[in-house]
Amino acid sequence: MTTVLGLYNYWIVVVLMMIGLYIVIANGNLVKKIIGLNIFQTSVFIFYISLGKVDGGTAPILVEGVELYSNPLTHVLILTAIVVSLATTALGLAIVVRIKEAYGSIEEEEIQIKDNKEC
Amino acid sequence: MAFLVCVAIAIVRLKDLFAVAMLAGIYGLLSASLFVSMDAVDVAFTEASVGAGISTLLMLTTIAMTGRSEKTSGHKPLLALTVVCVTGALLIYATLDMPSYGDVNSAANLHVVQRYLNDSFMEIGVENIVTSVLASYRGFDTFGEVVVIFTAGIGVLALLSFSRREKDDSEIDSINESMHEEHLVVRIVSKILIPFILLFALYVQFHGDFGPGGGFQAGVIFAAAIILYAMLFGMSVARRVINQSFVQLFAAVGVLLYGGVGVVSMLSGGNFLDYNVLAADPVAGQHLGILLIELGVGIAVAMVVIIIFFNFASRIGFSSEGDKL
Amino acid sequence: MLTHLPALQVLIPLMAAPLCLFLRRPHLVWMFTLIVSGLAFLISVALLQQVMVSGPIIYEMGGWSGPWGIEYRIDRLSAFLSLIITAMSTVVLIAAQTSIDKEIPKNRQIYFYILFLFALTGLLGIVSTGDVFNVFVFLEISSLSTYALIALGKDRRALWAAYQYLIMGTIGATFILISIGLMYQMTGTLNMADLAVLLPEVAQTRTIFAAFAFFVVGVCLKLALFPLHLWLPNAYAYAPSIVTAFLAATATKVAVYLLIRFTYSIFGISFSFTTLPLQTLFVVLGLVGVFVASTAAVYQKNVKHVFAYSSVAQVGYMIVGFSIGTTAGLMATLLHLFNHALMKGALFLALGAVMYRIGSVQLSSFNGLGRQMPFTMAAIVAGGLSLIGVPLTVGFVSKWYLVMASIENGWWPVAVLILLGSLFAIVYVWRIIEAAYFKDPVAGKEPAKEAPLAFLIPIWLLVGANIYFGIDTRLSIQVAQAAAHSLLGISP
Amino acid sequence: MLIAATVAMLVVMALTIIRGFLGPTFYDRILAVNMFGTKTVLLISLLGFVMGRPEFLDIAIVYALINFISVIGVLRFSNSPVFKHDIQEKDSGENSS
Amino acid sequence: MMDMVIGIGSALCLLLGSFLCLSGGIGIIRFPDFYTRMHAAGVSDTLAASMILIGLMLQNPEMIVMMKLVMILLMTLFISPTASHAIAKAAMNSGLQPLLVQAETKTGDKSSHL
Repeated sequence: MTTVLGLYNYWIVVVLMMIGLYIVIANGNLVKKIIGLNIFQTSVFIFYISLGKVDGGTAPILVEGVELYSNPLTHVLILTAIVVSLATTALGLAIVVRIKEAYGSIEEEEIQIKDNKEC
Repeated sequence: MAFLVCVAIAIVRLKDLFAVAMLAGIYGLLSASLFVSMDAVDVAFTEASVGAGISTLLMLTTIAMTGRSEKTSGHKPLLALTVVCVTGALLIYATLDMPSYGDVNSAANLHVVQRYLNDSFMEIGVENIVTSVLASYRGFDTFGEVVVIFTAGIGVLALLSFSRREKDDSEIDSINESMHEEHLVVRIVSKILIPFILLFALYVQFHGDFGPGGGFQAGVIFAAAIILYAMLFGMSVARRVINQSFVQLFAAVGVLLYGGVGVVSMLSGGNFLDYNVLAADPVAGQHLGILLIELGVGIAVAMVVIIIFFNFASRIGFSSEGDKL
Repeated sequence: MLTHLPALQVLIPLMAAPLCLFLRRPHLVWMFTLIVSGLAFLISVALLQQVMVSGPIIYEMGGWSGPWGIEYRIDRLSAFLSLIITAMSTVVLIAAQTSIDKEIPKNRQIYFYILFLFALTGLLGIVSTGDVFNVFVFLEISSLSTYALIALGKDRRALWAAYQYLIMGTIGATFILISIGLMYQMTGTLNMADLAVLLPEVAQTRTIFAAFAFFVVGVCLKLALFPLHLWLPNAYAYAPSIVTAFLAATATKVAVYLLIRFTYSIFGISFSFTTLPLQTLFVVLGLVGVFVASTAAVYQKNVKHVFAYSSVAQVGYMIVGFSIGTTAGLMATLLHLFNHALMKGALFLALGAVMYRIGSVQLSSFNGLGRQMPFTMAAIVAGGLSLIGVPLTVGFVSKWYLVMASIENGWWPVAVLILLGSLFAIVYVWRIIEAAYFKDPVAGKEPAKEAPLAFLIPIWLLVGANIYFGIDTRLSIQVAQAAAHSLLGISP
Repeated sequence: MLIAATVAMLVVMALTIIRGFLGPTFYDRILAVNMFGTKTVLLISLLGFVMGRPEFLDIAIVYALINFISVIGVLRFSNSPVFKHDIQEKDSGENSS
Repeated sequence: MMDMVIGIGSALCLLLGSFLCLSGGIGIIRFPDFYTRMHAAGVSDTLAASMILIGLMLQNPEMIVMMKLVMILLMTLFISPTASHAIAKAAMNSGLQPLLVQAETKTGDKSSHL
């Protein structure tokens, strides 16, 4: 029982990650794929943050009289990772815009059909 | 937590891309609240402005160009499902040996972190441990982060910038003209708000030592103010106010400022990004170093986000024109 | 200044990139990029020398030591890799201006060079860092710039290829991120050396197994190991020629480096190969990859596709060598890294030259090219021979060591299969040679001229290196051997 | 009392999310997002007090701003010509069903 | 004595705010068409938010926290109506009609036409 309670949080994160991953793999729409990627990454962030959480601790900004802080290192890592994910999103969407202009569609299958015609 | 799952499932189900993008925004907000409840205030700050703000805006812009409804495709989700299930099972399997949530004595919370918690105030003199780790102990990672976002900015420029600016400006103008006639109230309120937002960005920038915040968040907020301005008063007006190539150069200046601090510390006898040598007193040196690099981060991020948004937004006119032809 | 070399190597291209924006003129930017890359090359030579003599160099970023700060740790392997990367980037850049002028519109050329520098920075950062999270950051720098570079290709399919690569690459990177998180959770550290000490204590937990699995899958996505290679052929085929040459010569190598670094130095060889069934898995995947990709290469119509599939096959060889797990196997892999960079660099640059002159790399347009562009085609032949593994070329050396290593290990079937794989290489290289030398040019087409000197110089530099290191193997083998020894903890 | 208010906030958030899912029109969703944002601002301020670190109200301010900006963004981009056409098509379809 | 008054005041404010929020939430679910829902959301939102924020202000004596709360309050007062206004206007412009109008136009009453 204690394991279930202790790991419940992680399990939800896993479910979220998988939903994100599912969108990325199974969806044919390019924008939605990127949104899925975003969800996937955000879930990973949640995972990181939850592994740095300490029961009874508070945010890692020093104040007098508080001894227990949550883990600042994971926060730092995730700050960096969020920026990376923003960068990826921006670039991915830029490519999508160009694809739309070049192919007139943002559906995976239509693009593949058009490509095959050219070959 | 359960909220998040609901939203995520809804995103899978919905076909209307616009709604999906908005739900993604909600997802960002929700995960940010979750971060707050897990004590990660800085992260929540960033996630709120990035996940709910900038990313969503970019997605909306893209969708505005690419059309909003998703076609149902006869995709075979079976393969995807298997992949996802296998990965998920592996992760669940991995969790079985994990220390439980919130465990004080898990390895992650004992080894390296203790030094940050106990000594960082003495060594760096900044109340916000996240800031001191971010800017000093792992300063190089942060430098990498700035470079990543700069790379993205350059990538977007390389992909989306175009030379036929004059003609398209008039096109965009005509779209915008109709826009501001309609939204008089919004415009006036925004006019009041924008200076305030800029001020707030500055506050976040320099308050990062004591509370949540720092260069990155400040940069994003600053950029958000400019974006708001651009959305309401039209791209061409905004372009007149903020020159594109000037913005580019400034982004480069931001990155160089960060790197420059490192090089200066290298020249004055320390290692790269070793702020101790910047002033006679190590702690003062750290303060100076952190201040400067946060400024660098702020400038670079704000400019890059503006670049990205401008390039996306000016494409709207372009692609709608293409549709007409 | 000498003590700062490890940091400078990464920093010089990094800081140079934003400076490019101030230069404004594409020509100037090109010169500047070339100089910067050359400088990085010189530094890497100096570093390699230093490392060969004195052992690993540790450089502490920000003056924070050990697991608290980020440290750069240059050992023989990373110095070797950074030598390959900087050498290739410098050589490729010589040809860049001519080729880019033709393939990318003028107003985007500056961005091209900046992105190129960032890609270089990212790759260098990956090989020299000693911190796992820093690996992730630099991985993203290099991948993001690579996506953008690929998308700059002329063909609209370049965009699609870039998009696919972006999705796959980001999934891969996120998997690596998950793996780093799991490792951090169990050990509380991000420093590689520290991890290597702490991991064995918790190695028998399910969390670490999963961490390892995620890492391997993530890297294999980047590595384009069969069956995760689907993004690679298109990405290589439609990217600008220069980018293809650079990527083919370096990007997969860095992924192999990561794999070696993590399995050998962090998780430890006994964990990777005895606790988990990685060895068999990799040998099988590697060999299947060799055959599937080679077969696919035979049927391609676009020559760039042919060589891209051949790259996937070559990755298969590297993985086989790597999973043999002995010094000899590892050495063969490292040699192959170096040699493959040389030959693929030469081949793709030559293709770039063809592209420059006739604007297409379809197999049909190669007809009769042997007489029209004799030097370029000769280079392709030399590179192709090397790919097959004909004696006196580098391809022979590394294949020889690979076969020897597997025989030494008692894996006869593997050795036979490796040799069989070379047969396929003969077939696909022959198709190109046949088209170029034994078919008449299409009537009525303007005969193409020989490629400009800006192409010929780097191409023949690489071909020369191909042959030189094929004959005089002392230098490369010595370095590879030393690196392999130090990885396996044997003092040379 | 704080806890009670927090719980109330969570419930309302759930309700708005439901409205966001149901639609039925595009503007309903924007409305839901907007309201959701406001509620999050309140939730964060309440959480700050619950956890005893009220100095984190900065985040709430950012939320309010971002929320406003994204609503404006939605409206701005829903105005583009390609799009309007799309919406009307969609809405008429939804209303009739 | 003063403390107690303040405590009770803040509790009352919070409770009232929560109640208003809840009613708004129910409204947004139960009301029949967009404009009524908008009404529920917009009106209850503003008052509820200010109630809760005032409640919080009463809880905390610190100056800086107070300032921030006032700022949030001002911003909600600015932003919330503006956003509602913008949404409603956009909805109107796009041709979405209130339920009332729809019903009336159906019965043939032309006088209330826009």
